[in-house]
Amino acid sequence: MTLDVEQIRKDFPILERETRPGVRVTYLDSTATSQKPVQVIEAMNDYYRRSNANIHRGVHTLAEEATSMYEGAREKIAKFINAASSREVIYTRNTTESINLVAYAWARAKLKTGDLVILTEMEHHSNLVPWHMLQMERGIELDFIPVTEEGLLDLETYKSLLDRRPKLISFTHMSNVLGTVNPAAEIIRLGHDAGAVVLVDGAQSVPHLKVDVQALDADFYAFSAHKMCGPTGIGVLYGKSTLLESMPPFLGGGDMIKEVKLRSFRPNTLPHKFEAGTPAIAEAVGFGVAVDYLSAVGMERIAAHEHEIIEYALDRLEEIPGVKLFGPSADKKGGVAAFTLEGVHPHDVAQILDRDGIAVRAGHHCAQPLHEKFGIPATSRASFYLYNTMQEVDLLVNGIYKVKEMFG
Amino acid sequence: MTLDVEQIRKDFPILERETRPGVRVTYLDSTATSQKPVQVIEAMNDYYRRSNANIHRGVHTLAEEATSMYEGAREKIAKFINAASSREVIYTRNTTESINLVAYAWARAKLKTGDLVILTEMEHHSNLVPWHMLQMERGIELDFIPVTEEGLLDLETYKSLLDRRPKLISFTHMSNVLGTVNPAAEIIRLGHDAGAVVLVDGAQSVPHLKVDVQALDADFYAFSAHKMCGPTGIGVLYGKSTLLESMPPFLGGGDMIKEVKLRSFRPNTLPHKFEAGTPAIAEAVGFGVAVDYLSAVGMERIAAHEHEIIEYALDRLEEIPGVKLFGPSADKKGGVAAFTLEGVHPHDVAQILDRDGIAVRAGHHCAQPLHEKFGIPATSRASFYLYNTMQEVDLLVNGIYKVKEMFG
Amino acid sequence: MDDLYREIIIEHYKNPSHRGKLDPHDISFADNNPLCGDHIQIDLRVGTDGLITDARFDGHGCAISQASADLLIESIIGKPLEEVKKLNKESILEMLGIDLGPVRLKCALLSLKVLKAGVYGLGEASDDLVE
Amino acid sequence: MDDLYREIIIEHYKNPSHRGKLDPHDISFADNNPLCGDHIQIDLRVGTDGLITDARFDGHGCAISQASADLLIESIIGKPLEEVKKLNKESILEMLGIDLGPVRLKCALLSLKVLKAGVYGLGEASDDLVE
Ligand SMILES: Cc1ncc(COP(=O)(O)O)c(C=O)c1O
Ligand SMILES: Cc1ncc(COP(=O)(O)O)c(C=O)c1O
Repeated sequence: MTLDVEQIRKDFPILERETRPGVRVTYLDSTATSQKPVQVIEAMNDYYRRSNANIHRGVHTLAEEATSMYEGAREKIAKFINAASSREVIYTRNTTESINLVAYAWARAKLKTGDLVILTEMEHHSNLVPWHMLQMERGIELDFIPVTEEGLLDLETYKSLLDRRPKLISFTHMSNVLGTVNPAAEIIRLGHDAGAVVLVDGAQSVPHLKVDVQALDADFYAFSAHKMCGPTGIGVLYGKSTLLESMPPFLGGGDMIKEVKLRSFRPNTLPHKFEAGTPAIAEAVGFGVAVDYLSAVGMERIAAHEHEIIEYALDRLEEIPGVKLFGPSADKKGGVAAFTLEGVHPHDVAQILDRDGIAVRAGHHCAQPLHEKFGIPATSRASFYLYNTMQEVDLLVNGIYKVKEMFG
Repeated sequence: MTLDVEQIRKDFPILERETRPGVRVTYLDSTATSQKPVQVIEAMNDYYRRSNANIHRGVHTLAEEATSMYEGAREKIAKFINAASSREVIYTRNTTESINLVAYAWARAKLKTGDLVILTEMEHHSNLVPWHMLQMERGIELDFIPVTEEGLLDLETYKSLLDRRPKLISFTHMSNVLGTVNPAAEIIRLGHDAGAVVLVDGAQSVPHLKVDVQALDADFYAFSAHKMCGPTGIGVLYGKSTLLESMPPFLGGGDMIKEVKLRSFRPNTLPHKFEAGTPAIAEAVGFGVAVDYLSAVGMERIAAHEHEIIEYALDRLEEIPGVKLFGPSADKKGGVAAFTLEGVHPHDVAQILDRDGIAVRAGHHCAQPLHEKFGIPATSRASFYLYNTMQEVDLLVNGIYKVKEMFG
Repeated sequence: MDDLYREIIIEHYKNPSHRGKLDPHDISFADNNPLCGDHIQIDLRVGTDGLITDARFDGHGCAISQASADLLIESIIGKPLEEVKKLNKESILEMLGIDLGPVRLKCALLSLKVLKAGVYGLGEASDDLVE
Repeated sequence: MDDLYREIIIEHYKNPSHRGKLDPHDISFADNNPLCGDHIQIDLRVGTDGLITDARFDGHGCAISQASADLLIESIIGKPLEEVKKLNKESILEMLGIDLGPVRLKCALLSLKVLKAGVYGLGEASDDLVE
């Protein structure tokens, strides 16, 4: 059964927004951040109106309610990605902090000068800069799985890089520019065979695909709520409990401790060991409801819907003279279409589309090295989610024709 | 003019909450986290329903709106604490992360083995554990300004500690247990005279007092939105721009960069250099409105109101046989009353009060060393904010008499 | 469930029937809950047939931790040591006859944790023992 | 304000009147906006009386960055060098006749930033120049 998109759209109040009088928004920027269903918005609203309190150490009713809502959300998220236990789900601010947590608490404890970390050429800055920083500080080595012209990872080169016994492989499950869905299970298996720990940047995959961290056998898996119908301000680092237990804490403070003396402390057990200070409580509550929402719609159905749209979008965009698309064909990617239009800068494309309410992103999308690889400073990017329609693809295509006309 | 508390209470929907049928909540736990006025709740609700988008790199209308709301809130917060520029206001998750940011990005870059950091015996775990971690990692030395029986900092000992040329002084502006308001300006001046950098934990002061970071001459100042009518998931590190500019970045990723190559990056300018990844956007919007709200009521009036309440509360509590109060007299402290009741554990006190809807906290309040100093494992703590009334103090006192009766 | 401080709790807190130490004993274990300072020590005597012949608890803390220790000790005297291993969260909540939030649950389960760590001969008491 | 891409911008983008280089020149400076890859170089000739006798810009990027460079150059030829120092954000927005969000503002101000860094003889162009 396919998605009832019209029904779903009713859950997203912002889709009725007019960005100028009479012009309703056509939101094609879900890869940057998704919109939120009213269920998620109302859950947080309700939390603040009925249950708000600080968690964990409170005995009173509100504190107990808040604690069980906060921890209940963690259980839901653990189930959503099929973690073995909710102890393996660490709340962070976003994917970026999740990756930095691994860079600070795992890598700084385990990696020495000369140790090799393998990344890919299609990484988001969030999976590059933490490793640049560690390279400067610690003298680790970095190498990269190349991206082919088609926009796929070159697995043959990966295999030869593995001969150098890397300590860590860190790669994105799905590219936020090319849309490429990488063969995560295979990359992880090969990495493990070579004795490496594997971190997956799941910022784009968890929102759009059914992800099973145990089936993938990922050691660490990072994602953000705001890209998957949840609020800003909260993300997750999933980690295998054996790994998380072997790590020193990251941030120090309230809640991450079992006991504090004037001159020493004992860290708390998982997952609290990595959550210092008052966490994003309302946001966790909203995140839990986002996961409920996505589960109720069904991740397979969402993926299938996006597949239909991207297939249509690539077909239609390809027809436009001067449009150049980046990334593989629809069968190998998620709902992301990055393109250039000959003679018009992506910023101008985006801004002119915006006059018709069409929201696409323009720039390097936090993947400058990938753009450099393709010899361009920027692209325009339209991205699709469960609430997008075929008609919105048509609006985009018409909009691009208008741009061409203006600059013609 | 005094506060119109009944009017203010109408802004806080949760105060109508019944924790059991017919029992309305008496919320005396604002030191843990404050309640939120409807203005703040609605601002975030509205943000998600009308303007939600990712910030900074977006050209479309929603992205521009979201960016200017996010940055507009920063301006408001900068004004609220009288920062010289909004570039000095770094968004973090909470006070805890703010302090850790200084410990990671400033202290790890500047402190060597044997360097002295001065804390106090009344610190929250968030201002202890980050330094414990640095001590283990780097071999810095820690020493502590003692707390007197009365609950004040012993400034004579502080002065003699300064002879040892500390590199950093880090102390709480207001104790979350004793309520003590420390003489921050003097502590900072003396610290500067000795050549130290000074970090102030403002988690309890910014919500309750008028704070002027320039008048105080603080180098770093940390606080959390959730304790000052704002949402969870966002806090601030204020830092003097010269200091912030001299520091390496903390977390690496999107937004904190100017340019990224495959193997290197250039950090962004302030404040973005310290904000990696998609930030807590809706939360910043809510934080800005919280600051508007507090400013409209007036921080001086809030402080005066709390002073009146704590004076009355201490008087009434003192009368109860078996109650022992901790901390100085009302003129030297904010609206926090920590106490023990002879023969009854604080957890039992809190739980029995909760049956009448009275929410107080029981435990060590993340200040275990301070409790150890006073020879007790835990206290019960009632704390007051702008929405609390004298009648609520009476409810508390009656509740404590009930507890005594049960255990009598 | 409403009357969280059922008389039974206050009663066992104020007038425990099994408070004290056993000397000599076959098993002894102690632990505390750093969050609230509750402390419990439990001493056991075990017969050659594996039955618990006598037991005492000592310590200090909130009414719930102390009352549940007293109730727990009362319930195991005369029972086979092996049966102790089967006790869990529900056993304790049943004895107390109340529902507890996560924070107070820790108080209620401290004595069981101590008891099981002693019976299993562990070096440290872990929360997993009382899940 | 509604018509963000006023004809003037598209016109100056497609048919710039001052694109090119000056050789020799008295002042030359170049910078780019790494976010979008816009690049601008500006060459100036300055008379002994301090007047700008000729000016050109070169580079590539979006319509706003290129059009505003062309408009800027047009506006300064024949003016005293000192007057360039007084130009700011508002001057550029006035020339363009449109309102811009924060991202596009960077595009619009790139040429002024380059010009001022050149005139002040700075090593690096900073955003403070165009506040
Ligand atoms: C004095 C003090 N410092 C630090 C903190 C930590 O604040 P947060 O949990 O928001 O990081 C608190 C809050 O409990 C506090 O009262
Ligand atoms: C592939 C990928 N990784 C990481 C991130 C960073 O996510 P966040 O900004 O939520 O930390 C993003 C989001 O832009 C992304 O698309």
